[in-house]
Amino acid sequence: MPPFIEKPAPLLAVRGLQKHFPVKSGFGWTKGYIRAVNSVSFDIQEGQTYGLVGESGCGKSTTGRTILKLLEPTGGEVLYQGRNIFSLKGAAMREVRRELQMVFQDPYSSMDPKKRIGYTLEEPLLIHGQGGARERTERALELLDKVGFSREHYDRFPHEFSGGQRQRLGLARALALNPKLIVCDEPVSALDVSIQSQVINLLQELQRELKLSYLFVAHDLSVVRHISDHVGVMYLGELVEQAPTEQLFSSPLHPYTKSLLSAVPVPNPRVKRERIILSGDVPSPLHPPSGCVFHTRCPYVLDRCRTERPLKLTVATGHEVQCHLYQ
Amino acid sequence: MNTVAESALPLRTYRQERRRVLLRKWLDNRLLTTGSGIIALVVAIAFLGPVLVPYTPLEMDAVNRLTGPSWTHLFGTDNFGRDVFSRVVYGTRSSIIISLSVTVIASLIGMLVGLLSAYYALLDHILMRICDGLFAFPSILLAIAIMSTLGPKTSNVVIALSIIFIPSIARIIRSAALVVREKTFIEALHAQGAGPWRIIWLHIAPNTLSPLIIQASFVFAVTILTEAALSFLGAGIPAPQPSLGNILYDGKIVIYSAWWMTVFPGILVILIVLGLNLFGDGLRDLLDPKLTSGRGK
Amino acid sequence: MAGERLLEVQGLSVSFPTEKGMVTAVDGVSFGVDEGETLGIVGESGCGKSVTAEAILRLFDERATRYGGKVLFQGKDLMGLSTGQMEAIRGNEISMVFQDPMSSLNPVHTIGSQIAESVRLHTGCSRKEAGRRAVELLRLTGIPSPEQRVHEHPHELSGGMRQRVMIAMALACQPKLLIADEPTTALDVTIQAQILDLIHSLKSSTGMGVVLITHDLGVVAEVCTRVVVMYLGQVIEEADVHTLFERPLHPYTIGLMRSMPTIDGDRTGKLHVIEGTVPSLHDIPAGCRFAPRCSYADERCQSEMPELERAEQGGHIRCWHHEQIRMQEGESVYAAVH
Amino acid sequence: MGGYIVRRLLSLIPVLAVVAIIIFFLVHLTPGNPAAVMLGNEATAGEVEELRKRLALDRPLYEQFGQWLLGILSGNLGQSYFLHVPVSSAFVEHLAPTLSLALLSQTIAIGLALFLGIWAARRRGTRVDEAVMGFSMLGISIPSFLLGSLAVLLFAVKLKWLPVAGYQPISAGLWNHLKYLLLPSLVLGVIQAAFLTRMTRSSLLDTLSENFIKTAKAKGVRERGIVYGHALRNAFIPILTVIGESFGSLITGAAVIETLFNIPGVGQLVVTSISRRDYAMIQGSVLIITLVYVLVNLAVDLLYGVVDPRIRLNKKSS
Amino acid sequence: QSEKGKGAESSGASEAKPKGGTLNVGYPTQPITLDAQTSQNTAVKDITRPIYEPLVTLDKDAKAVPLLADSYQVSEDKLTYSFILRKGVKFHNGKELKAEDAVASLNRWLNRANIAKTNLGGAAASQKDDYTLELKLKTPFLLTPDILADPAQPAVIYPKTSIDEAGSGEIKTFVGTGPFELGEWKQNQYIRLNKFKDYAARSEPASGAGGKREALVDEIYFRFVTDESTRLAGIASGEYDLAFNISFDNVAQVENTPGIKAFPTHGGIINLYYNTVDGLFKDPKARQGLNAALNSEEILKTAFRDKRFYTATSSLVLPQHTDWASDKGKEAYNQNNPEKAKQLLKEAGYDGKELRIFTTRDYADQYNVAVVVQQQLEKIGIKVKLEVYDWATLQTKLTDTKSWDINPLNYAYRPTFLQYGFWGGTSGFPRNDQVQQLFDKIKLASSTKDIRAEVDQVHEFVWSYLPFSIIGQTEQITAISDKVKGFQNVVGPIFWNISVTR
Ligand SMILES: Nc1ncnc2c1ncn2[C@@H]1O[C@H](COP(=O)(O)OP(=O)(O)OP(=O)(O)O)[C@@H](O)[C@H]1O
Ligand SMILES: Nc1ncnc2c1ncn2[C@@H]1O[C@H](COP(=O)(O)OP(=O)(O)OP(=O)(O)O)[C@@H](O)[C@H]1O
Ligand SMILES: [Mg+2]
Ligand SMILES: [Mg+2]
Repeated sequence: MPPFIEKPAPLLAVRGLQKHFPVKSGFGWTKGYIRAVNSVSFDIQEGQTYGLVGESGCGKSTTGRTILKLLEPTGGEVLYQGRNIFSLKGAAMREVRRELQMVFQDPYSSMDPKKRIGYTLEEPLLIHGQGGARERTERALELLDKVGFSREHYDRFPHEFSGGQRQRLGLARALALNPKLIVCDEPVSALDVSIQSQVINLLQELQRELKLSYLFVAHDLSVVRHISDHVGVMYLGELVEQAPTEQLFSSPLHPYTKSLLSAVPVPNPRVKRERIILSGDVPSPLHPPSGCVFHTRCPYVLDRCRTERPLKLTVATGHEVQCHLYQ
Repeated sequence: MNTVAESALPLRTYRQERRRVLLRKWLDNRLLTTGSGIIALVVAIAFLGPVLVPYTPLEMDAVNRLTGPSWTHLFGTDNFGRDVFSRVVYGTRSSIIISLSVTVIASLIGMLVGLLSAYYALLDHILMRICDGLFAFPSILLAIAIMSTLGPKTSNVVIALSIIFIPSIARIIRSAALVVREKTFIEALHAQGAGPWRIIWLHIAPNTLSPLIIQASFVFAVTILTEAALSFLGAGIPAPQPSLGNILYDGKIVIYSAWWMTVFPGILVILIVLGLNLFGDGLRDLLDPKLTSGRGK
Repeated sequence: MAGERLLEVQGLSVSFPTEKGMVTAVDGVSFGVDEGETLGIVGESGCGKSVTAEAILRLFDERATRYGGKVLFQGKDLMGLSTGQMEAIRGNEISMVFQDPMSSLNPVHTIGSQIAESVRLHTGCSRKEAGRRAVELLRLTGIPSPEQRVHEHPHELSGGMRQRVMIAMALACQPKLLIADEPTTALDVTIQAQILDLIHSLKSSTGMGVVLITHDLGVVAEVCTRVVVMYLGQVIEEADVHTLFERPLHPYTIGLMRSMPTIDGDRTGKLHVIEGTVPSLHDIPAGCRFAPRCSYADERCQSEMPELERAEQGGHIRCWHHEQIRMQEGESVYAAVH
Repeated sequence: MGGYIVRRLLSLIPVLAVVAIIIFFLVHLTPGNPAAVMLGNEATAGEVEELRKRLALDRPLYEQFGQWLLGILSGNLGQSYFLHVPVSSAFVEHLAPTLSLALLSQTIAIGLALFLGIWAARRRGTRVDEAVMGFSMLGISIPSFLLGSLAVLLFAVKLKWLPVAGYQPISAGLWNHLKYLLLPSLVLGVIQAAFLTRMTRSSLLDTLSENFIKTAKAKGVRERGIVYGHALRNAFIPILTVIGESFGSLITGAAVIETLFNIPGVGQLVVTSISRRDYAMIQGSVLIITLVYVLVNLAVDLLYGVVDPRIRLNKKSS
Repeated sequence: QSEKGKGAESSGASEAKPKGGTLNVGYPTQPITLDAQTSQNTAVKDITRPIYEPLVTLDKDAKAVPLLADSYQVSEDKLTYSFILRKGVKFHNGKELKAEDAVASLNRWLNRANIAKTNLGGAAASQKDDYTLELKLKTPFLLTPDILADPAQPAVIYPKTSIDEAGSGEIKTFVGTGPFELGEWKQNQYIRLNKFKDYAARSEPASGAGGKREALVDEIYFRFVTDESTRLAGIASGEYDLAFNISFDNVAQVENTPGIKAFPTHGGIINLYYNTVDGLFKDPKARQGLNAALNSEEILKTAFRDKRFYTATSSLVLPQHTDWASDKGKEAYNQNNPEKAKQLLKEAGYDGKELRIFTTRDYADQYNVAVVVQQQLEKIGIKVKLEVYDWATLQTKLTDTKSWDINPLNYAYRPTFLQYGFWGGTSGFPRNDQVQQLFDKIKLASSTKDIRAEVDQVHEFVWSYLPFSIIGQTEQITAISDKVKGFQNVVGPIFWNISVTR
């Protein structure tokens, strides 16, 4: 455990989280495990946003889903306000569920296709027995309005919406209960920039007003940078670097973080940036490389990287990196 | 952005408007309206029967046994010289009552069993094995046993028949529910803290509705005939009260000579099943949001 | 590089039946794509980009949906083709990447067989060969250990992987036209760059035309040659990429530019937003569709709909006030953006 | 998965045990006894009692049950009072015609239903659809004996193409075998098909509106390919269930048709055994049939996973 | 009407008959056993009849005549019957019939058959020499030969070996001396009988079941066809030559089909039994009341359709069996007098409670009668509930005398009423001393001429005590193809001397 924690106890503490998916052969026997999440630890403070970025398929969604116990965890623990979520059951778990909400990466399939949007938005309130019928309706309309819809949309079905609209609906649903923490799995990826700014402003406003916390998974680094207080970078199921936002963006340490930042496209057709192109074999989570998971593609690879797993190194307050270069 | 206060006032008119839209949607559904029309007609025949028919269904006429349709006996007479028309009218009533109760009970319980076993792996093992066992029990034996322990009463007929049909409904619901269970929106519901009851009944169940509707209308049709088979063992509607099924079965022996004893009740069965199926299809269409709009298909 | 006109969309409109009557999601959209060109389509969420894209391939249920206008592909009007002819074009000459990769993949088939099917459909090669191609295509899109992944089912993949499967499927037959509906939203920037490079190299080697629907103006700036901006079912501005970024004319486009968060800008303040919400398709404004949210709007804008007309700097624009905007605002917008 | 199969097979033990207990007491506690039936309607009470004694039916129930259970555990299902052969061999003998009938009619039903159901789904709302649905409605509501009688009247009595009723084993030649089974299978097949057609159509319609169908369309897959290659498999779970179910029920439920066509199958065997109170025969048959069901349903459940990889039956409940 | 009560024969008894071929019989049920001695079941009786033979049998007038016995004599005291067997009679297993076989068979029968026990209780057979045996009775019995000739649970002769092998169970090797031997029994499908080549026939001309027996066809298939419409379809299509148990309602259909005929043979007596043990009908007045209400003519007509198919008579046997028939008590029959009925019932304390008729659909005639009776009673304001059970359940249910009031039953026809099984006691009508005393007198009589008074008294007893109301005598219909010649029925069908043309 990092020694520098003198800050107030985190709202959510993830400790050594692991999630392995069994891989089945044709006959249904398990022939191996995909190590989607491998020993990931981080903290989210109340009223703050933790941005999670990383290569596609590195386990960000799985992290989010496992934290909320939507997937059976393989190992580790998640402490919410000091209580281990994984050991909660029944009413206690439901209570926690009210405070932890999720925006799914795949908005369309996360909504019951047979239910009208109005109902879908009211459902969280129904589940937790909040408000009368009229108040719920009003709350739903208010939420619709917040994410840029009119009352007209209340009676529509999910398939009648566009991709970006569905994404906003997913967010509205997560907001319905005024939760304490929302796991946002790419909540704005399908939004055009103007709506995206509206949504981000909304998220920030809520954060300020209600001390909301977010686990914010996104690929758009400018968005992540804008909204996050802390950013973690994942690679192949491991959290390879985490730091306060400014620090990460101004002085990235891990070679993967560096290449990631260099690849951000610039909205100016005349500017062409120099990208760090990663070469080498893209490893599979089924057979993660020995040693440092990144060594197959690392431009600065050392010999020990191939055999030795780098330890977590704290280079500055809150800035941790897993890389032999800094050992 | 609009504020909520602004939009609160016309909420009621908006709701009215919405109700109108929904009503129109129901009325515009040709399947649904035709189906309910047919059902209404049959139900009317059945329940206004006593006013309609010229004879009682039990009145015998030794001289005019097994006569074909004529003006005095619209649907002919049966092997006791009873008026088939009157019997069919009365029989329709009892058949509808029994089949409907059985369908409703079996569907509800079957659905409960199917959904629970799709949702809880442990219950799955238990409930489905019970269903297997139940399914393997010969229905005749079950009926004889129930009838001889509980007594020959219509309500017991309903119980016996319901038990017979629960396993098949349960299995079909379970199979559909197994697919739905794995969808992301169920995970989303878990994330919101939805309890199993809500997930099962409000989300999985509606998504298994179309196989249920089909299975239920099938059960309805089959019940009519099974009831008749059971009435041979005294486990049906107490003889000599008519039901569509036992009129058909009475006609079975003389099927080659007295066609009217099978054809007329047969037509009624077909009519009821037709009405029910149209209604069911209409309902299914109504509940399928994708049918009204273009993203469907 | 740009060659013949590949696709010409003229006055395309699409209407869906809903419980409350027909809604017109796309209303008279026109644009064109040349060989080897990348046309970007941007616009407000829900403005009809995906519908336009799917309508080009006539993917909506023909019995319920109403189409209008023409879609000329290499001179042939796709709207007039028979189902059989359409099938021969889909996936082969024009292919498409869908926005929603999860529900767009068949859950019961392995991703390998889904890609291989695309290959086999139009090339008629053997099953084995197609399987090999599938692995190859997956590798091209940067999926690790594709030999194993081909045997997996969509639900076992991450969002980004599914999206790459969609892309692999679309590229399987080396189409003449690729319609990509937000193909990289679920991808991290390195892979996004890899995919965009892949598309680019295909484009230059085979002369493939691309319609790229995206929200990422960075991507637009990097790969598109021309851009169409849509709002509420209509094209409101069309220009080549440089002009658009330097001198956007439509107030909405300007708003877009301003709303962008940047990787190196100030991150403390609020992001700029365009005030108001997009009206629902059931009550479309009578005049200019953007008027209710536009700071330039006057009487005329409220009642009269502007036509899409040629702009002086090239391209097209649908605004009563574009002259004025060009004179007054151009510079400041550009300054604000960069 | 392997564990799952083992667990399912193990679950056979309690299932069979419970079924054995229930069936035994159900059978013995329902009124009627084999002795009275054997002696005919003119026998006196004394005679009946005597025969009961001879058949050891006068022993206390638990004793009879124990006896029977011991027999089962040593692989002996008992002896039929009426058929004078061991229950197991009687069952096996009656299973052959039933299996032939089930296979044949199931083939007809599946072939017909998939064809019609798919056709109707593809032509939703057209005449074709209406005709197919009309057929299926008729098939569902027509009593099997009526259809059977009509078929007999036409094909056997009038045209004399096929025999009225009866059964010949395969050993009597394939054609001889089929000749007798053709009509009953057709009748059963058509009736099964009616129901399955509806299920197929509706299930297909449900999947045809899914998003991935659009993807297939965009790939240029032909309409046929979409239906067969993409939609059908997704729609197959309920269809598979119905097939498994009807196959199971054909093994016991074809009594009406077996009787009408005089086929010495399991359905008839069970029904006549019940009417005669042939205790051992009923009990044995029910046990074997339970076993068959459990296995058929296990097969169906395993096929679920093959058809749709998302379905995991051995998943812990969430 | 002329043929009733005698051996009825289909056309062409005297024509030259073709030989060979197969006779296909559509028969409704499979026999539960082929051990003829142990069951009164009709199927057992009909199907074993060509296989096994008794010492004496019934001729066309239903008189007992010798069959396996060459002749028999009765001692003076009427207690000893000595039978001399025919020589050279072979069992199907090739062994010759000897007295030891007959003795073993008779003794087994005496111990097991109901009719033997009730009528010949205490009798025993013993061997005199290889071909002679004696039957010793405890008390004289007028009807001894008739009982020995009765085809139901018949006193047929098995080889001794079969009996030894059976022990206390049923016989397992089905070997007899009849014109047909068992070929194959395919469970629930068919029984095939083959012509027995070494059959030793009598030399007298055939008469009923007596006289010369000859297997004219090579094999007989009894095909078990439960479904009546299938039997009908089968005979219509020519697959069956005979179809048994055709319901009266299908007679018209049969008669309208070219090439087949309906062939009525006597079926049985149908009685409406009262529960004299418990409930309302314990009181004879109540029984009389209900009896007064019955319109038996109408019941018969509604249930059996046509005069050809029933005989409305108050007698226990058909009127043409003059020795045993009687019209005593006929005033009480077919009264159709609701007023009297109500009056009597009221006197018996009937309070309008629902009466319970128990019946089964397994026997259509009983069911039909029950339905009509119910309807008749309802018409005059008596509430009646019909409870229908399957046969096996009904059998048990009837033993609970608390649960039922009335129950129609059909007993297979016997030319002498003594042979009816119901005198031995049923659950609603226990063995009655008054009747038994009359029977004892009859048994002791030396000739049927001497029993007139007792016969009348039995009828008087029936109609005054009313353990049951006789509804009438009914027929049974067999559909028979024109190709079949020489089919006859003597207390059941006879399958020898019958030929088929192809
Ligand atoms: N089946 C339908 N029925 C009714 N309206 C529909 C239907 N499909 C789409 N729409 C509407 O059409 C409009 C355009 O949708 P489209 O999917 O093209 O938007 P988009 O531009 O792709 O947006 P996004 O960027 O959010 O994906 C939306 O307002 C949507 O609500
Ligand atoms: N249900 C599952 N079964 C098996 N493997 C799975 C399953 N879900 C995810 N995986 C695997 O786990 C790994 C991590 O997936 P995850 O969805 O967490 O990635 P991600 O970081 O969210 O990626 P993206 O940015 O593309 O969404 C991937 O290799 C994926 O194939
Ligand atoms: Mg993800
Ligand atoms: Mg879109």
